[in-house]
Amino acid sequence: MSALQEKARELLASAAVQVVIGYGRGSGGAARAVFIREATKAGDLVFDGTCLQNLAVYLMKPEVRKLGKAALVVRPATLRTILQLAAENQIAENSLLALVPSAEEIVLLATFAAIEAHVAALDSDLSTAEKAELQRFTALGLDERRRFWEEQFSRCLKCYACRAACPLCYCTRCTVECNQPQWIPVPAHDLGNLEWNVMRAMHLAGRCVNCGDCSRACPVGIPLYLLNQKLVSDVFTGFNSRSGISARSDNALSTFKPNDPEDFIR
Amino acid sequence: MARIGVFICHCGENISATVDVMKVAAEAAKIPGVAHSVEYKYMCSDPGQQLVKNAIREKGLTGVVVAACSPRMHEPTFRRACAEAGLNPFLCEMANIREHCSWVHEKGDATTDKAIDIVRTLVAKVKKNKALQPIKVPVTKVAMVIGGGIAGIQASLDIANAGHQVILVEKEPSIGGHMSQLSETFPTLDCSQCILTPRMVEVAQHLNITLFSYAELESLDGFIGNFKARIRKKARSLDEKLCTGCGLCTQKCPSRRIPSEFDAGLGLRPAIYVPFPQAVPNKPVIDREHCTYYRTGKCRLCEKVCPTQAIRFDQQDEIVEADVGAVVLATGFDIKHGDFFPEYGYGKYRDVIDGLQFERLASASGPTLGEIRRPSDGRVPETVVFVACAGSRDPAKGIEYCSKICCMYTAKHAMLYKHKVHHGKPYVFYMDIRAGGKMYEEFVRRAMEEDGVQYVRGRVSRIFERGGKLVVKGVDTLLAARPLEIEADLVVLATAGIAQPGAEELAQKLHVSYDAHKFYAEAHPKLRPVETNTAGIFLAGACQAPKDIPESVAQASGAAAKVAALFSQSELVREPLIAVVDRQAPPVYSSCVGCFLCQSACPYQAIEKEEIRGRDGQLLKTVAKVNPGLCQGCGTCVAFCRTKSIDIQGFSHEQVHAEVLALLNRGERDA
Amino acid sequence: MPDFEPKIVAFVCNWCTYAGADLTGTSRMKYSPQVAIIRFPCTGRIDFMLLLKAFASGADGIIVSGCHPNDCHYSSGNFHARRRWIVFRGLLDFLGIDVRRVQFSWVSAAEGAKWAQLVNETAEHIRGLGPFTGYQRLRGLGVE
Amino acid sequence: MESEKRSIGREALAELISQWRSAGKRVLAPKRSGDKVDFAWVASLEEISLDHVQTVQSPKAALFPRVEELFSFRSADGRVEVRERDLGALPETVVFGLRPCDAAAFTALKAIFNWDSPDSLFSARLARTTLVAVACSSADEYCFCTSVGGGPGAIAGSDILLTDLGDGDFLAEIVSEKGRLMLQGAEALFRPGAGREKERCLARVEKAFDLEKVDPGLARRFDDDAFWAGQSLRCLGCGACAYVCPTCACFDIQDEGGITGKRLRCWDSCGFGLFTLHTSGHNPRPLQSQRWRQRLMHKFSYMPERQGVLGCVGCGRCSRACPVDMNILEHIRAIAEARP
Amino acid sequence: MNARDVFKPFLMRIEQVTEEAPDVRTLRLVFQNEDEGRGFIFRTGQFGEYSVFGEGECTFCIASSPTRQGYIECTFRKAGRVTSALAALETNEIVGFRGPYGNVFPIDQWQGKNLLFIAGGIALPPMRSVIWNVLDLRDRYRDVTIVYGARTVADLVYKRELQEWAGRDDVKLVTTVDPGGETPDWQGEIGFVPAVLDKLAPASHDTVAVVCGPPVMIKFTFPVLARLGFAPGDIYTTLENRMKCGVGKCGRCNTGKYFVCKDGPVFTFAQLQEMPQEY
Repeated sequence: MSALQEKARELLASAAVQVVIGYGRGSGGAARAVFIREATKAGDLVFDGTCLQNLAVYLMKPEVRKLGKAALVVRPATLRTILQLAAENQIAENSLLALVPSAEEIVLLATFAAIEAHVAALDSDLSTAEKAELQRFTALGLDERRRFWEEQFSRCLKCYACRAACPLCYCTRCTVECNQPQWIPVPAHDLGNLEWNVMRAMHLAGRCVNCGDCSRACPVGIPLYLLNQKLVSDVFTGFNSRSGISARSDNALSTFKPNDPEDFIR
Repeated sequence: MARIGVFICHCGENISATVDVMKVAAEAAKIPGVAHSVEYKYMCSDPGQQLVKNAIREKGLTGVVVAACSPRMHEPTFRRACAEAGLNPFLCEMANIREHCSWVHEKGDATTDKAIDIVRTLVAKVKKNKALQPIKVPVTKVAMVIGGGIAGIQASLDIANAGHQVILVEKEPSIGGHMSQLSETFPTLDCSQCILTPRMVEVAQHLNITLFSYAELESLDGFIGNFKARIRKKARSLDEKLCTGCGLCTQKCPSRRIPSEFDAGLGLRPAIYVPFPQAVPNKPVIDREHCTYYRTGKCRLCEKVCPTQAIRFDQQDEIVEADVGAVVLATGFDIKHGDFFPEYGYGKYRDVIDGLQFERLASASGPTLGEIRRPSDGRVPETVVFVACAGSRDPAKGIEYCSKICCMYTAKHAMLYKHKVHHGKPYVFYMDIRAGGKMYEEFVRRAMEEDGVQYVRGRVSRIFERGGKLVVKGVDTLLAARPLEIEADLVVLATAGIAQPGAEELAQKLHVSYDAHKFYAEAHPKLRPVETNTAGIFLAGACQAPKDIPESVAQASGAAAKVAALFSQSELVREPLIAVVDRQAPPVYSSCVGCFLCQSACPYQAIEKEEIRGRDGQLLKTVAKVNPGLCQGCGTCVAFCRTKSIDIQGFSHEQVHAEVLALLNRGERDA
Repeated sequence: MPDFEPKIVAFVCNWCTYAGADLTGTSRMKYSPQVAIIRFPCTGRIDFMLLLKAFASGADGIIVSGCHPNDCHYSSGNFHARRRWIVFRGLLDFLGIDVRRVQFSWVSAAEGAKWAQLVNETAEHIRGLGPFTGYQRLRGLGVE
Repeated sequence: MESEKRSIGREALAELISQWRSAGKRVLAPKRSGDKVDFAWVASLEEISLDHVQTVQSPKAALFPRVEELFSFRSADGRVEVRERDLGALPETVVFGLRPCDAAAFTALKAIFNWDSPDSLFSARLARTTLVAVACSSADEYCFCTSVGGGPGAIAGSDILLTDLGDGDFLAEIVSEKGRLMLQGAEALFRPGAGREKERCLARVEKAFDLEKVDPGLARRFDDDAFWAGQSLRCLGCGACAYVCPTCACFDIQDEGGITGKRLRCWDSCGFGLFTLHTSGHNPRPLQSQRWRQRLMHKFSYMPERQGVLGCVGCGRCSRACPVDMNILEHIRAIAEARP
Repeated sequence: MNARDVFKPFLMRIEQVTEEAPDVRTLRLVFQNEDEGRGFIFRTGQFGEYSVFGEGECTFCIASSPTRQGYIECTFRKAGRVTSALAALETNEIVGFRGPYGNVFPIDQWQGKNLLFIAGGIALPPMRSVIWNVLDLRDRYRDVTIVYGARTVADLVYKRELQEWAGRDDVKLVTTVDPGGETPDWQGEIGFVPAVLDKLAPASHDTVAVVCGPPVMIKFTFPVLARLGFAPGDIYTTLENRMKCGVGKCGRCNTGKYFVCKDGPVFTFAQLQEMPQEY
């Protein structure tokens, strides 16, 4: 039994939590989310390079919340999601345990402060490769960028898998569902798709923790991560602000500095 | 069923000279939902307004668009006319075809077309307007003034004299504040206490003022007109009702070598003490930190000598709750102390003192009874160097601002010194002299010219001791940057005025904003200088920024006037152009998801958390709620809300969205 | 494109730019009639979606204008707006949408002349860019 | 159904496609882009992927586009004018390279759209669309066509079925009259196909469950809330499964435009929480587990009963597209195997 | 290709607008093209898709009786995008209408029986159609009892008709409002519909009950009727599932094996008992 399985078994057996949300083996060698509710099933848990989903998305699902206190197997982005959700008043202190799997020992984070401390030791910046890709993309001409996104968005089905997979898209009424006025066209035509994707990116600005689940969820492979990383980068360089590093921080866009840059304003 | 009336004004020829008003009226009539469209020479005239009123009554209009001048000009006029005809005034909009069209464009089709566009836009808007009712908030006509310095005293007296109850909260054992410590005041050199103490007594005796001295604000909830304050009355260790203020206890107290706060550390006081003889209330407190009994469990001498048995060693802090309708913040300022100026030896050399200490030296009631003597050896200093801008206007030290009062009090100090030590040599190091104010420049000039104070323009770089003298090294920038060394007996630093140490904490309790230096922020730097961004909380005095006495008093009276105006009605009536959060029937209750991004964005702390509970009391969700008493209607929250759950009346999502679409659909009209 | 007259929408705050534009009028300064104003209480109120709606509805250019920093009637609405525009502008540019189509500015109630100049220059600029077909052509695409 | 068999070489096939294009037909076919293969409008055989297992999306958009105009209208000056679509102007379309399961799915779509009242737009598109399927030479663990009555070389639903014989030739089975008409004038490109055997070239797809047991299993399980909650706990409620599904046909009707505008039909999904939501806030299916159950019931129980056709063809797309690995085969198998 | 496209609406002119209650309106619609109108037949219980061009379609029952020819009526509450747009229309403006759709109240089978109509709030419209239909053929039926409740007095719709029914001696009308919803001069009952029904205790013998109301009212009314001895097959209701197409294709109203738009909207309680509780 792996350390993770052992820890999960212990938490369930001691009733410290009612459910362990982790990864299990799924179809085709992939990992999938599992909800372990009995200590005897702890052996179903796995953790390896295939375990990518940001399981914090389930913290917002009413059916999962009903199961009781949860221990969540986390990746770094998951921890940042938890803090961001806490900062947005969505999860309460002491409502969950975070299980950080590692080779030697399972680290158990029980408080937001502990998660904050853990996250502080991580590099929350975009990776070098991510920065390079952004750089490469930004260097393209305006028309090239426009054509690229028009082609990408023309394939968008508006299946909302990006939204469903995103733990920060927890709104019970999405802007796209507001029809008085109809902010965003419901049909998945080109204009509607552009507006939908711009809206979603803007609504994640200063909030997205770059977990990448939206891109992974997109059935037609639109590189949504580029949009999010662009905004992560802009919010950091512009406002020195990062999402998901504190359970109490204000959102970059609901705060300001009197000396924010304004070279584009006449 | 929209039945919109459009009323197009010629404004004499101001509009009709460049806009074909007949065509505008004809085109407006074709807009779906427009039931009535007319033009008239002067719509704002009585007959013009009558046209509007008659049409409302006769045609049963559900909305009115007056295409005329700017709404900033006549919106109230036409809204009133609508109301008189029985139409909710908020169902009237103005299409600005004068300032924004006829006056700024040449005569021609393009101008007329634009006028039609504007009318169509406003028709689209008004179709989405909702009948709104003014917001009424009850007002508790009791003011709380926090801080009993001159600003707080003035505000309290003005409000109390206007006939309203005032609760004055002072954290020190006596009111009076910094002004009570001052010797003389510029520019008249009248005695500070002589003008202040009568006011203090008036406060104590005023029937409308309840004074809580030695007390601090614990918390403040609620909103304009309806605050709930909790005030902590710190334990004086004394029954105030029994105490007569005879002073026996303070005379007999054996712990007598405690630095006096009132004397800025230059004098001493006992453990049971009244800060100064004219204190209000004239009741002592026991400083439990220094009291022998509290430290050792023995003594109780004061208890023994007290003729009225007023001493209460076991007294606890007491929390007093009060309903108040308005708050005036008058918590004053502090000055920079300690190791902020290591290069000046402040805190290291006893004869490098700050301005407040000099005030005590110069004060007839001070530790030297008004004689200027060095703290170190009590000698009368022959040479005194006054250093202005000690810390102020020094971005490197983090204080970019000017402390404003130092130029004047430094001139005063130098004069006072010269008046008391006729042979003394006062020097003043300064950067610029800021003497804007009635009789201020004259005052400074007197110091220079009549009293022979030596003004040296330049910064002091270092102060160090050499052979019993304080060597002040500086540069005289007016004399070709000549380095300068003055051997002084006393150095007085005009240290920067800063916010009170607890300013930030108090601001957070009150939910008022403050600047980078923790000075409280006014609602508008020009037009609302005595209001905070939190409705019902006003500012007076140096808690907003360093100020001198007349300014503090003026602002206090201003704040008092604001309070009195607020208290002039039993209900606060406001335009309903405020934000509202979606509420709907169960099971949804509200589309708000409670992320509270709006809360941090709101400049007015108008967004509260509301817990929605089921019949069994179970918490269903926590959602945002706009306090109509606080919201000013900027709509910043609206643009933040991802679920579009918050909307602003008068500029709602539906209204502005309809405007954008209507403005741009000219192409369809032409097609 | 000599005959092209752009359609420009100006989203302005009530307290500064709307009043500034009023002053342009009372001063009888002339400017291009291609610009029409929509009034908001504050730039902080302006939803970025409205800008998209304007482009989708055929606007060739947009002006967004409010009070200068520190002059906001509501003290900080324009600061919030400014952050929003920084991010939004970056995103539009990233998507290949020509941000030269959106002119942000601060025009105070005293700057009637600045308003006229801003409008004229923006109109001229947008005239030079031509109709915003890059965006307008999206309408109708993807409907079979 | 007895089909006519011919064989065609790769170059001839390329020629055939270019002839269709020259004749003004649109060709919708699988095209590779990055690591995904999906249907796209193509100009030549070169662009077409033939070696993939399955496309991301189904070709249903040929008949049931993501967004289509039902009619346009103009309302001004108190008058409304409805302009119907010119059905005659709809383009002739060849769907090429769809799989036999996809072809079978069109049968299900027909049953839905023409249930009692014919859907004229759908029918007009159908009349102008020819299905040239390509049999499966490979399959993956998500495929289960054989469990739902299909097969990697099944001809049902196709107008023409091509099978890559592995030797450069394709076996062409002309299944329908439409298929035969389609090839009129192109006979020269073909050789006789009699005697050519396709079985050995087809993928093997083992039967994974007994279809007979699914409906009773669903009925038995219907009220077992815990069962459905367990199955759907990780489901996030997006529409990916429905949108890639070849038989999912739920749609929404939306108006766009002001004075002139269009009434549009667009895809929708029963998996969305708002699909059934009343304006009052009441939601008949408030839980994801109910919506998941609805999806399975609709395909495996309601459609067979009401429209006489199974709503699932075993293409496996929903399982592949699901961001959280909701594997329909696994779930249906669990239902079929559940003991009474 | 000759058949009329199922999605193509008839153009209808608004002939009359009646304000029924706060935000509740009745529109009387006539066919713009009189030929289309002549060929138009509907029966009580059926519904249609009403549209405002540019805003979309929404579903309401036909609230008028087939016995009143030459027009149809619908009653709706202003709530969503389309109903708000409908509510903004005036007399003589044009709306779209598709229908009639769905099944009908089997009023022929009810001949010779007592009829008990129970309605709540804005669900009176479907009932109004059948009530007028029955009253226009009054001699075919025995006792007619109507129990109608709303949240408040203001929320009662068809106030003029309620008065008319109250004045007829061949109709027994009981109106009620929720506790707290009454006005000082309110003459009717105070209480929720199921409770009022329980108190009224109408005889179930040879009686057909028709219940229309919000889901929660239906849920609590059925047990009362069962207690009073009504057989599930003698209790009728109409379901108000969300619909888009109205013709069994869009999937929205699918509840169990039923498509409310095709198999309903009229169902008996017996049918509902076999259906999943997804309505």
